[in-house]
Amino acid sequence: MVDEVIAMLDDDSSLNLGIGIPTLVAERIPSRKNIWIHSENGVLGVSGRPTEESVSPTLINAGKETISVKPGASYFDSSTSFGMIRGGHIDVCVLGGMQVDAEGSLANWMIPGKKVTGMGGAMDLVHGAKMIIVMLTHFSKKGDVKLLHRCTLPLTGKKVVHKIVTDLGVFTPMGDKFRIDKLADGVTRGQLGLAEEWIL
Amino acid sequence: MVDEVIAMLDDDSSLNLGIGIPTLVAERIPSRKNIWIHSENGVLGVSGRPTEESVSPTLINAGKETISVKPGASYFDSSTSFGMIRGGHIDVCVLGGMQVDAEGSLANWMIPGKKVTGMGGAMDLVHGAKMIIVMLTHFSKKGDVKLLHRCTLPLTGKKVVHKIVTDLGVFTPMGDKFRIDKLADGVTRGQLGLAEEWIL
Amino acid sequence: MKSKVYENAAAALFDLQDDISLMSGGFGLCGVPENSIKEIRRQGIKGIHAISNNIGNSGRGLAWLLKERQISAATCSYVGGNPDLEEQMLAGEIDVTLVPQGTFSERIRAAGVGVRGFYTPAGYGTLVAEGKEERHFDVPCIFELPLSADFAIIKAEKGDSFGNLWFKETARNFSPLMAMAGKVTVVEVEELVELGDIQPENVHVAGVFVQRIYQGKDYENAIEIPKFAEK
Amino acid sequence: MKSKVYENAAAALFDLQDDISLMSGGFGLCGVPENSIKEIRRQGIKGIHAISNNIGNSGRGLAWLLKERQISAATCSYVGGNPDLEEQMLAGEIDVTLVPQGTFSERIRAAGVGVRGFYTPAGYGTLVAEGKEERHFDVPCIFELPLSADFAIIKAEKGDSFGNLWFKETARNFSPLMAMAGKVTVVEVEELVELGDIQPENVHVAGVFVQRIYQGKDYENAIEIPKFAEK
Repeated sequence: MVDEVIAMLDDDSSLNLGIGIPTLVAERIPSRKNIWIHSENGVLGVSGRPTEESVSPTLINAGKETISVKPGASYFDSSTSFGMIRGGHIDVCVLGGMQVDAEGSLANWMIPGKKVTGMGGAMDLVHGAKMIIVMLTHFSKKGDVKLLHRCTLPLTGKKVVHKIVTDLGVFTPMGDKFRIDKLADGVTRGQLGLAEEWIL
Repeated sequence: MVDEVIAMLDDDSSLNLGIGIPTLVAERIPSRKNIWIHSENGVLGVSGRPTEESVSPTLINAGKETISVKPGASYFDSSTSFGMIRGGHIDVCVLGGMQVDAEGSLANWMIPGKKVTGMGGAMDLVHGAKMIIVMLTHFSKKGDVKLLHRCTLPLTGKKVVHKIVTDLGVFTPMGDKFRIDKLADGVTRGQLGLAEEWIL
Repeated sequence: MKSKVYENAAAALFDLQDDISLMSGGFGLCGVPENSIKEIRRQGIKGIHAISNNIGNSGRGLAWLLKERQISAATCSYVGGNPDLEEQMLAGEIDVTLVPQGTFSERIRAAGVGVRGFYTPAGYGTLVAEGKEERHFDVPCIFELPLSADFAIIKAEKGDSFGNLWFKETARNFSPLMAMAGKVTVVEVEELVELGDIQPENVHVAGVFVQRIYQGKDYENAIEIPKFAEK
Repeated sequence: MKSKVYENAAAALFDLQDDISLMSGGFGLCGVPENSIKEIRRQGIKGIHAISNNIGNSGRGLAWLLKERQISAATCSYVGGNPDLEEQMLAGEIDVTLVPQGTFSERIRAAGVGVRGFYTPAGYGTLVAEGKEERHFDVPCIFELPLSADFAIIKAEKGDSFGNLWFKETARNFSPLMAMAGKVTVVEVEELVELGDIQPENVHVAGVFVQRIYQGKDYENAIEIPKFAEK
């Protein structure tokens, strides 16, 4: 999954990574790609982890984890930070998901009746970036497929997703159906848990 | 006129001065009052004029004149600068005027048929400051009184003015009439060019 | 000459009352006004409407007030990692309004700069859009109103006697916006500096937005999730 | 690795065309992108919709393009001190839209941060409100839309290879907003510095808003109205 996402990133591009699975991407991006990682709490130029010596309580990412930055990094307030997103200045945004559908709608913030955590920045992050990638396991722990014709959970954004990357492949939501861009090695259509009528 | 305006300023308050007559105020404010002068092109803490040695082409006021600043000054972009005004963070704003009326409306940017200069920041400056003072000569060069029941020139702002300072006195627009707060030495009501029915 | 500089948190927060709205800066525990929050705990005022991204985390920050049942309403974007809030939310003791974080920051800025409302795509087609005016521009949007507060408490790295502020690293977050949106903004600083010590071009918050300032002390500056480079 | 750094104005402005919209930073002659404007004069492109507070002043800045009849429309707040513009305006050769300066800056910011429109009191009850939606909040307001441009040309004091910028004194004005609102933002700097030379907290414009940058030269930095302290 991580390699598939990294392959979608142009050199020198800017990237916002949601909390959870997408943070794995940060740890594997080769530095020669010169990606500028944005974290919506107000930093551009995130670069790996600090040492015990360099760690700073005032330098964290949106997941509240300690980080370090590279030369050329900048800090700004939250309205400017979300302005980068909403204004279309960030190239790619990678979010985790609980459900994603053929229309490109995403649900990743709330399960009715379960503990509420809040949407944080997710509802803003799905609008504006030139490419919105949802990165998620294809099936839930209970075995339910997370790619649906229409999401059943409360939405984070409606018709916003451009690409879906799961452990089984890469998909594009086309409106009424999913297009299969790529299947992981050894995976067949039949294993996707998707009715044939939802596949282009 | 200048002294009347200065008398209205509390110590330590913030002040925006329009171009033209109001700039005279800056030159006469005693430094012990510790007034923070704002200029809408993006500076707070204006303090007099530079010397031939200290002058800088990048340090000007909204009238495009060279200035200097005092310790504690700050620079910011135009949206933050007008945010200070519109958001109500500047205590007093002093503007020049061509006409002002009993309703508190101001006309100071355009004479139909004459050369257009543009409103600049005036239409923004009349909204937000805790006190809007209009400072103008009581009569035009042609002898027309500038205090009217209702302005006849295109407005800069409608019902926005709190105090009017002229060479003949200090006035408050009350809606249908002007209240005379003070007359200059030796000036009588009859000299104001205002019909009795417009004076409270 | 009236000074904005106060001796400490107790002196600067002399006029708080029950039922105020209170903005508090910080993201998680980063950039939190610890001294002001602890002083509010000491005063024991009740019925606070807290406006803050997280309303505390890991038992710290505004969670100090949650534990004492001083907060009756909260406007925030994320409550994860804050069991005190979750518990009182589920028990119906606290009225929580969740706002998307970008909308949250933009609404606070709008209040600060006197913009009376704006349209944003964030939240369109979701529960957040319920009851809100919708309008189609290049994309469908919803209408959002400014968000202000009676008091804003924030923390800065450096500040001077006029209230000019400078923030370190990602401790800036919502604080400059809240400084503008608070009717009374009370700032605590790691270091109180002389007028002019912050270079005029590098001032993050101009002093005109700040009403009171004091030197903070005994900062915990807790790290919520320490992560380190592999050796 | 693709560089944002260009050799000079000609290299950075390789793809301009007739009839573009063009934002240009500066207040009067303070902070004006002189090299880019002169390069546009050299290229001779026509039909420009210029978006700039003053559209030049005292025969300099964008007035260099006015003289060559390269500008066919202008959006600005103040045209005083610019006889070239006045003359062409009166002759009906140029279509001028006057916008209150605070609304002008906020509309440019809105375009930059993806806000699709906002309400402001400025201009209510005046000619500016004609044809615009009005709505009453605590005060009556009018509705304003974002203002963007195909290209933005700005000047900064310092900039690095990623496009991080820092401005001196009041030369900042509209430039950071235009950097966000230009589809392609081209920056010229007094000094091209190394990545990291601008302290991360003191970056005025983050590089992500900038597409191209070059070292400017031969700056006039004219003073429009010199005033000096009495000796």
